Amino acid sequence: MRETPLTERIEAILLIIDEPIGLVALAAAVGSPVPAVRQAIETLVDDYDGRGHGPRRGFELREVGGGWRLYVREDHDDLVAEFVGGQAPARLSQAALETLAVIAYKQPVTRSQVASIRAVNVDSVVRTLLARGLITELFADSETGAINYGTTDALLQHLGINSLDELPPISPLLDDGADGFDEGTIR
Amino acid sequence: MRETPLTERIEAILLIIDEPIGLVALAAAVGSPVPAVRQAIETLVDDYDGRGHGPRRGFELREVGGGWRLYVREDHDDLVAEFVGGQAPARLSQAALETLAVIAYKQPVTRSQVASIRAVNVDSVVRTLLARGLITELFADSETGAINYGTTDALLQHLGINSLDELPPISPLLDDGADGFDEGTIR
Amino acid sequence: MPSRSGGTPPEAADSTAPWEGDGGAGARPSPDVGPLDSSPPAESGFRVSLSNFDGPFDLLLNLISKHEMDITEVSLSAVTNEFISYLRELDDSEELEQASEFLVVAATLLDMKVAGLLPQGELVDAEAVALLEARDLLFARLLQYRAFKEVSAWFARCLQREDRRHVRAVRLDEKHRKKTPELVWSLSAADFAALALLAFAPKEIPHVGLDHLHAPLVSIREQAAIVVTLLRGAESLSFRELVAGVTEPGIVVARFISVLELYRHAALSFEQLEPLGELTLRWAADHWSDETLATLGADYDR
Repeated sequence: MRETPLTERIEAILLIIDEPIGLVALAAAVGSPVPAVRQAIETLVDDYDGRGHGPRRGFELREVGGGWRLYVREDHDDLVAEFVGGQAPARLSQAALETLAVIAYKQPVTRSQVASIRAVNVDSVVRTLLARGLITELFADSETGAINYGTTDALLQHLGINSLDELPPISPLLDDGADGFDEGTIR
Repeated sequence: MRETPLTERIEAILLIIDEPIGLVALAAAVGSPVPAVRQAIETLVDDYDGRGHGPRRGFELREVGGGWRLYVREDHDDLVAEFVGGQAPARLSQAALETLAVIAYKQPVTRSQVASIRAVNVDSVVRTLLARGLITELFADSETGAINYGTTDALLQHLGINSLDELPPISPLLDDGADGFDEGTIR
Repeated sequence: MPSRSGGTPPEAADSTAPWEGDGGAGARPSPDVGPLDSSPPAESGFRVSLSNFDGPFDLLLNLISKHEMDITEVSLSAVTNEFISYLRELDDSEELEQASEFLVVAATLLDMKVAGLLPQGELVDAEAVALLEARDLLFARLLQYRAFKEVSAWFARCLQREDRRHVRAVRLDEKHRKKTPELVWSLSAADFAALALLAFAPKEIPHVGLDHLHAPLVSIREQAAIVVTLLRGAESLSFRELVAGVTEPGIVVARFISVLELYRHAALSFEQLEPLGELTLRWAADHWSDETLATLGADYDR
């Protein structure tokens, strides 16, 4: 059988996946070396954006949450939203957002550590974030048994970023002091 | 705002649909007359087949059962089959299992009813359960048109029971919300 | 006990601080440090006048965080005093929300003041150093709290932007679906029921649960809308009047919660002369928009 072009094989896989696919997994799926796949992905991105030979496409190829996936081009999101008529997604409360931020930067982190930074009880908010799949239980502390939480790949996708490194930097002061501070003191 | 090309708008819709879409529905979705949409579809078919300006695509646009939909190009079926088959043995996620449990005990039930019980968007999980043949579409609500879901015989087999009556009873007091009330207090 | 944390070497360093001077000469540092400052400094409205610094509190925190200023050179008791007098001047109905924003700040400052009042001076150096470290930690915590608050806006923006995006998530074609690996199933019917229990358990304080009363759910927001309408139309109302004619306990509860929520937004004031006595409510908001109403009780949403 004639070997089909790499870009075509990649497109076939992209059409059927329902979560982002990383370069290595993609390379394994299409049976080509990673550098070639990376190159082909770049070609496709350009192609869909109208920088190739054909016209710009109504969809685009984005790297989000550690992998590649086809998205409706942003210009058409309103059109598609109207078509699917989805209910407005439930917004996170300010408390949930702040708790999420603390967990994102401090992970792995226990609930009581988060609570001491936020100066309030965060139990119900943590449950909401868990139920939404934005955070996950990582492991239990070997001494105290307290569960440590971290963020999920789903969060990266929801933020439209590729790794935790893309979180905006926050003051370097945050990392010193606070860690060693024992939790009991804030009320 | 500049009007985007018709082909782009059509591609945006094609990317997200699950079922083939008829010309009339497609025309309504993109806000263009049917003949123009028919014309644009033909352009796209040619385009994807490599008869336009760009390269041939790994997917194709086919009319099946009175509607249009994107399919993996047949040349790549083996590749896709291998990819799909080579995935780790499927195990339902905790989220999928919980959603399945809600549907089992509440059926017939709509997606938005499930979502409100689970407090999260369940669209993709419902899709997984459908694809796995564990739930099925029962009927559309006569007023809202919302689809009601129920479980299948396949689920009964997995559970080793003969009918839904054999599901263990769960407490009727489940959703009185009492659980939540002592949590908001600040430590 | 002295009311000021005087006597330590750091305090003595006042006169050599970068912003040395008598503090009364206006916001000396603020025009020059604009680039340092990521948030609008005047937003808080709380200004500090110290011997070595005069300007908005936010700016002070910024300077400290950039190490432009040494925390040990700030007279903590003076900051605390300024803050307390600032709180006193606030019009309590209008700026209640702003004041509550500062609660964490106030608590931290008080902690610092306590640290500052601990016996010191003649003690050995190691302990003085430990004391300074404790102060640093307190400020660090304050800064940390603010940093997470600020960065949460970035999270909100990204989540909102990405919420609008549509990704391809389409069910696998029938012909490919057959090729997917068999489902691994290990749950017994009893496991499944246990899972159902978990799934039906409330995820957070969601709403006034009335399922067991076979009554419809009550929206805090709707009840708040009713409370707003009733209260704005009347000079003052007792809670009894506010729920007159309501027979469903759930609505009474939701209406009460909405009163608390409105109080939190400083939209109303209430008076209760004795425990369990008549509760008198008064509309107190000068600025009220329906947008506030739309977000009211969001904590109760799921």
